[in-house]
Amino acid sequence: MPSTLWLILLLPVVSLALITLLRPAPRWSGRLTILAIGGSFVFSVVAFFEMLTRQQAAVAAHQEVEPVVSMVPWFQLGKTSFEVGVLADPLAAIMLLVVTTVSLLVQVYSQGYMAGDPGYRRYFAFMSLFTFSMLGLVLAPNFLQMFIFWELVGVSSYLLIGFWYHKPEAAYAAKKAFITTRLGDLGFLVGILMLYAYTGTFDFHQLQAAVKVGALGGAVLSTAMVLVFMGAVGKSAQFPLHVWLPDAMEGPTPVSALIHAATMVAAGVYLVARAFPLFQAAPTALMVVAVVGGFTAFFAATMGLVMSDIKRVLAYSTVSQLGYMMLGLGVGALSAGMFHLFTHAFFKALLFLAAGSVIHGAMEQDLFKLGGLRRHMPWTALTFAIGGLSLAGVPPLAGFWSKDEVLTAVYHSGNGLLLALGLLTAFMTAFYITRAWLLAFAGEWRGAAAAPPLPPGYALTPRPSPTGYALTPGPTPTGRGVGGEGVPAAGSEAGHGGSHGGSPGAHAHESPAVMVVPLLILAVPSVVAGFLGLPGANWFGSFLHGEEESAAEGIVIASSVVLAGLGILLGYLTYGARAISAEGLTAAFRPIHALLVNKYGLDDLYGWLVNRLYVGISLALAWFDQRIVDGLVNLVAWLAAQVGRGVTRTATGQLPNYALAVFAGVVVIANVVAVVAGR
Amino acid sequence: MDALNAVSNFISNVLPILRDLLAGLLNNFLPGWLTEIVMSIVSISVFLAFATIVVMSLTLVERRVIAFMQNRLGPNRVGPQGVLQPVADVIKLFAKEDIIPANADPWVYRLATTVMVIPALLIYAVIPWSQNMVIANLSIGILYFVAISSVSVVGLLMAGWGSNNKFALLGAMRAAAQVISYEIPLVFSIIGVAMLAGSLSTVDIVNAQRVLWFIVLQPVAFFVFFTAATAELNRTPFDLMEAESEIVAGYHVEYSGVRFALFFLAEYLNGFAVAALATTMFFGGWLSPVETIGNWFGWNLPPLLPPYAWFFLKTYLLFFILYWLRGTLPRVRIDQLMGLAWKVLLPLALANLALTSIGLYLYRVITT
Amino acid sequence: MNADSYVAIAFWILAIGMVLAAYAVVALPRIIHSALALVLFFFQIAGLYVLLRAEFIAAVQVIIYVGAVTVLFLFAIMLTNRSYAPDSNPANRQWIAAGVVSLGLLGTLLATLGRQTWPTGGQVPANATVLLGQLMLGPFILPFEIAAILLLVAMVGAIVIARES
Amino acid sequence: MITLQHFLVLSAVIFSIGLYGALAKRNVVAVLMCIELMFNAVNITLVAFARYLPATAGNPYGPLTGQVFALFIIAVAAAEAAVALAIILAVYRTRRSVNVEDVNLLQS
Repeated sequence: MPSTLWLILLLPVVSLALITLLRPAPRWSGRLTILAIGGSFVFSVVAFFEMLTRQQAAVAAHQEVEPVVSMVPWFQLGKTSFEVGVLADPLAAIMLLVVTTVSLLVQVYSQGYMAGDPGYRRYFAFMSLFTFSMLGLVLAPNFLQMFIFWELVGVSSYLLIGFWYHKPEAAYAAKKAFITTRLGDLGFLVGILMLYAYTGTFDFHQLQAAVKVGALGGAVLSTAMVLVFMGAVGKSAQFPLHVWLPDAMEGPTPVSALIHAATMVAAGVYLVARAFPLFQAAPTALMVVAVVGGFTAFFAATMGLVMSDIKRVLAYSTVSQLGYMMLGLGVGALSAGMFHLFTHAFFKALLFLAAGSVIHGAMEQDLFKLGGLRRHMPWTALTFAIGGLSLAGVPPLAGFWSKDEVLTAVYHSGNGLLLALGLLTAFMTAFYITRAWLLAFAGEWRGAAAAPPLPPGYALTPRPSPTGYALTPGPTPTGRGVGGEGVPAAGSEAGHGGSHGGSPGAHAHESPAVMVVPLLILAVPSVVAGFLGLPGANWFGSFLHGEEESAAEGIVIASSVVLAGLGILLGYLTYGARAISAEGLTAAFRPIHALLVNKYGLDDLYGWLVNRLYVGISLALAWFDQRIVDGLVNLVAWLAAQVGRGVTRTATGQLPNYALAVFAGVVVIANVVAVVAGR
Repeated sequence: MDALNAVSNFISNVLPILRDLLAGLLNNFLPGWLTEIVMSIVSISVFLAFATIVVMSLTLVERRVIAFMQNRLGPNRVGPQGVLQPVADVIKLFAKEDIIPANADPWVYRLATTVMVIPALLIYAVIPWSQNMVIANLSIGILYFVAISSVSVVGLLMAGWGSNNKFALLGAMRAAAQVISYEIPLVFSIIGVAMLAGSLSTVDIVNAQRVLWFIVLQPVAFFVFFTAATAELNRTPFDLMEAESEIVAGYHVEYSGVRFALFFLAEYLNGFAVAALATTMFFGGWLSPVETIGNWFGWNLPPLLPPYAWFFLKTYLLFFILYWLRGTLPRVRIDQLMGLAWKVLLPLALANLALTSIGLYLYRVITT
Repeated sequence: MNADSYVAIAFWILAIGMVLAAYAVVALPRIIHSALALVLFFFQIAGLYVLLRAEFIAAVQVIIYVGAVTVLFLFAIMLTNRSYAPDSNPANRQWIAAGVVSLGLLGTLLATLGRQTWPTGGQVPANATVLLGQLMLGPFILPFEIAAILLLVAMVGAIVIARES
Repeated sequence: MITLQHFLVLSAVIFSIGLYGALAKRNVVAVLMCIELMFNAVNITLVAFARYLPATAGNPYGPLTGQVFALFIIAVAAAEAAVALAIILAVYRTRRSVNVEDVNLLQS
């Protein structure tokens, strides 16, 4: 088992090293990455089943399942030795499965999506790095190692968001993501250092033991855990540090699917789950988690209602769903939160990949310019629909069961406000995802006209130069006319191009198999994964906990289903049947709409904080530093220079003078020593 | 038979026996320390007289031999066959005026001769005329020779500088450079012999040759030693720092009279000492070749001559080689001179040293 | 008159001669005279080594110091100086201070020596030269080799520095 | 009876004379010669120790260690003299002087 874990962790490093050092042909770098991650996936499955066996044995013996640990000494500091290693328990096993599955599928998908990109090799190197970091995070046995991989994940995210670094938006988005998450990481670091200061260990199990015996607790633990949760807030894009995630959509879409939907952003949730025993001992911190999660779920969903960019809708949806997970964890339902993470990873990755397929095929990501794509890209439309329904919580799809479990847990916690927020969110979720689907796939093409026909040989190339242009986000002015400009792969692709020739948007086409197949594969768990956590027969919960969770509550299920249905209905009426005028709605709620489109002005607020307040304070400090601090330093330097100038006179450059001084010193010292020693 | 042995013993050790006799005589009426002083004075006087006679004979023989080689007669008027010629020369030199140049540094000028002569005499302390006829059997014998002979460089420089004469100074510096350069291969060639003998003592070295002379084992060392020694002695063909045609007469251009005679004395003493050391190190010293060769075949042959006689014979023969060289070879150029020392003799000596070490090691491995 | 008295006589002669020679090195106004006094000093120190039963060191002392180092000094003097000038070896301005420091050092050394007692009974082995060789090529082989390298480096360095480029 | 002390005192005297010369002489060659005096003073003590001190348990190399040290000092002193005189010649070529006080590049 430990060797399996090490292999899972190290295979992506091998591919990273091979790609960086050997610089193979681009397609081989892709295959190498897929091979390595495929290996990780296989071993993850192996590890999962081994864990399952252990779990069953433990249940049979009425014991806690023993985690698998393998440690290597890292370095010695004083008497404390620090270790690195791998740790696997059911939590980690599930997370491994999620990470490697999604990762593998996204890599396969990327082969199609990134085809022809000049940075193809770099892309896969970064992907390997990310996968390694994420797996290291999942397998970390202590806070220190987790923090290291936490930062590595951040770096990979930075690199991948800014993958098209020649685009200023991408570069800014990368910086924004990195700096914003750093803010949370600071809290995280302080938190774990605080834990270390009070217990002398970073190890999860030793910390748990410390909590159990009461060596750690009270205000100290609460403070520390809130600080640790700050890391999760940053990484999982919770309010108020959520602002980076929508902007992170500047990266390639597979990156968004893997990192910013399925895995990395879930790291915050995983962190809370990993440290859950500690959180349980600190009710205040747990309360903070719940409130932040609930509020974020609602808050992000509201913004998702009005976004015009397909990826941003999904981004806010992700923030919102992450809020759900946090909410679930915050009300003390570990398995509910983790289960939602589990299902969400699949259907949100599916949604993102489908969106990527749309962007790839239509060269457009503004919802108001898309339209009618279901005819051109049926598979994409179908899978997007499956993902959307799952997200909306339509039974019996995966999202329904997991969301329901979270809501049930909230209901059991007895906090009405949080429950209300959750239900409202469910309604809004259904609405905006319906809106997105209808705008993109139903109706008629609203974008720019098709490009003039191209020479046949050129036209057959699926996607010669996709970088930059094609992915310029819709809302930006530069995006206009892109549909006409960046369409070398004009719609004359053999299958459907001819049949729809002449109609607007005819250049849109279904994506190649290498992209569609992962969509289909992901669609399967998006539909069925929920059955792992049926109320009353909650296999997932028992695997995590070794015991049954609480039963379902009919009223909660009913209300959530009804609300989801209402949301879908409203969406259909507005954007599908056009029974309700979208413009009318906008006009009716103009102030609110403006607020939402401006993302509550949070970006401006942060901008003001940074540009005015922070810069002002910095200027004041700079004055203090330059005048007072530097003045003191300069004074000392001036004094030293003056003294030096005086002493210079003794530096005659005459060797005999120096030698004389040396020997005079010898005589004096010898006599002083003789006198002092009394000899 | 006893009488014959006694006579033979007396002849072989004539000088030690006479010395002991005299010391015993003096001890009868003088205190011990005074006896020692008197004995020292007597020994030194005897030695000085002997040295003078040797040098006088060498000059005469040289002139006659060179003359013979050059198809002339040489000095043959003073005494029978000119044997008294050196005496006449000495008288002439002693009668001349001792001139000290006006701008010379008088002390350095005067001391230079002393510094030249005294080391030349001191070298003889370690020369083993026979088993018992050695003034001081030092454990560092040949090293002592090297050390003392290197002092003469200082004398050269003193003479050259003290004369306050460009030619003298230039000649002195050339001579010093030459002597120092040739000292290195000289010492290296000696090391080979010392390794074979396992000792630096001259007596031990001779005794180590009872079976085989080292000339057989160390021909290269002998070649290097003799060449380097010739150069150190500033003799033809390496005499370009005191050659009349080159640089007037080198460092002793300003010297005249008795001081010039002393330089002359020092040179010939050094030359004879080198020949004597070559004899010691390579030709079996006082050992009789007749006895040695007889021993190879197990015959017990008589030595024929007393040990010191053998020694003198060999030394004179070696000195004859110096005459021979002078009569045969042309003078080398300064670059050839330095090139020979550094590019030929030194590598040769080093190679010889390496070979000797390996051979010695193999010999020990085989015999033990 | 036993061996000790001879040693004593020789010691005192050499000691006085050495101090005088050393003083002459420092005090003589002509640099060449100083150098020649140095030769005398080196020769006497070799005699002192003989007294100390270190014949090998004595021989090395004469070979290296008298035969090589002094010759180097004489060469340097003759190549550089107005060596015939009567004041070619002047004292500098700090000679009084230098004298004070030197006397202070001497006083300190003598005071220290006066308080110190040494164990006695040392013997120099009869085959000292052989033992010395074995020591040099045995336990002290490393410093020996380093000294060889040092000499080589010094030789090359001296040639490079002194050569007229 | 000559003891170790005699040699040490002699060495101290010579060392002090050499020190005085090294400090008070203007001619570089003279300074070097005085440094050689100091070297030799040290050598006297080493050889004297080798002669008079009994072999002790602390010294595994026998009574000749002092002589070995003296040999090394002689070797180092020879190297030093060679290099120093080469430097003197080089300096003389550029500055036409062997006066210590004329070599003052260290002056600030």
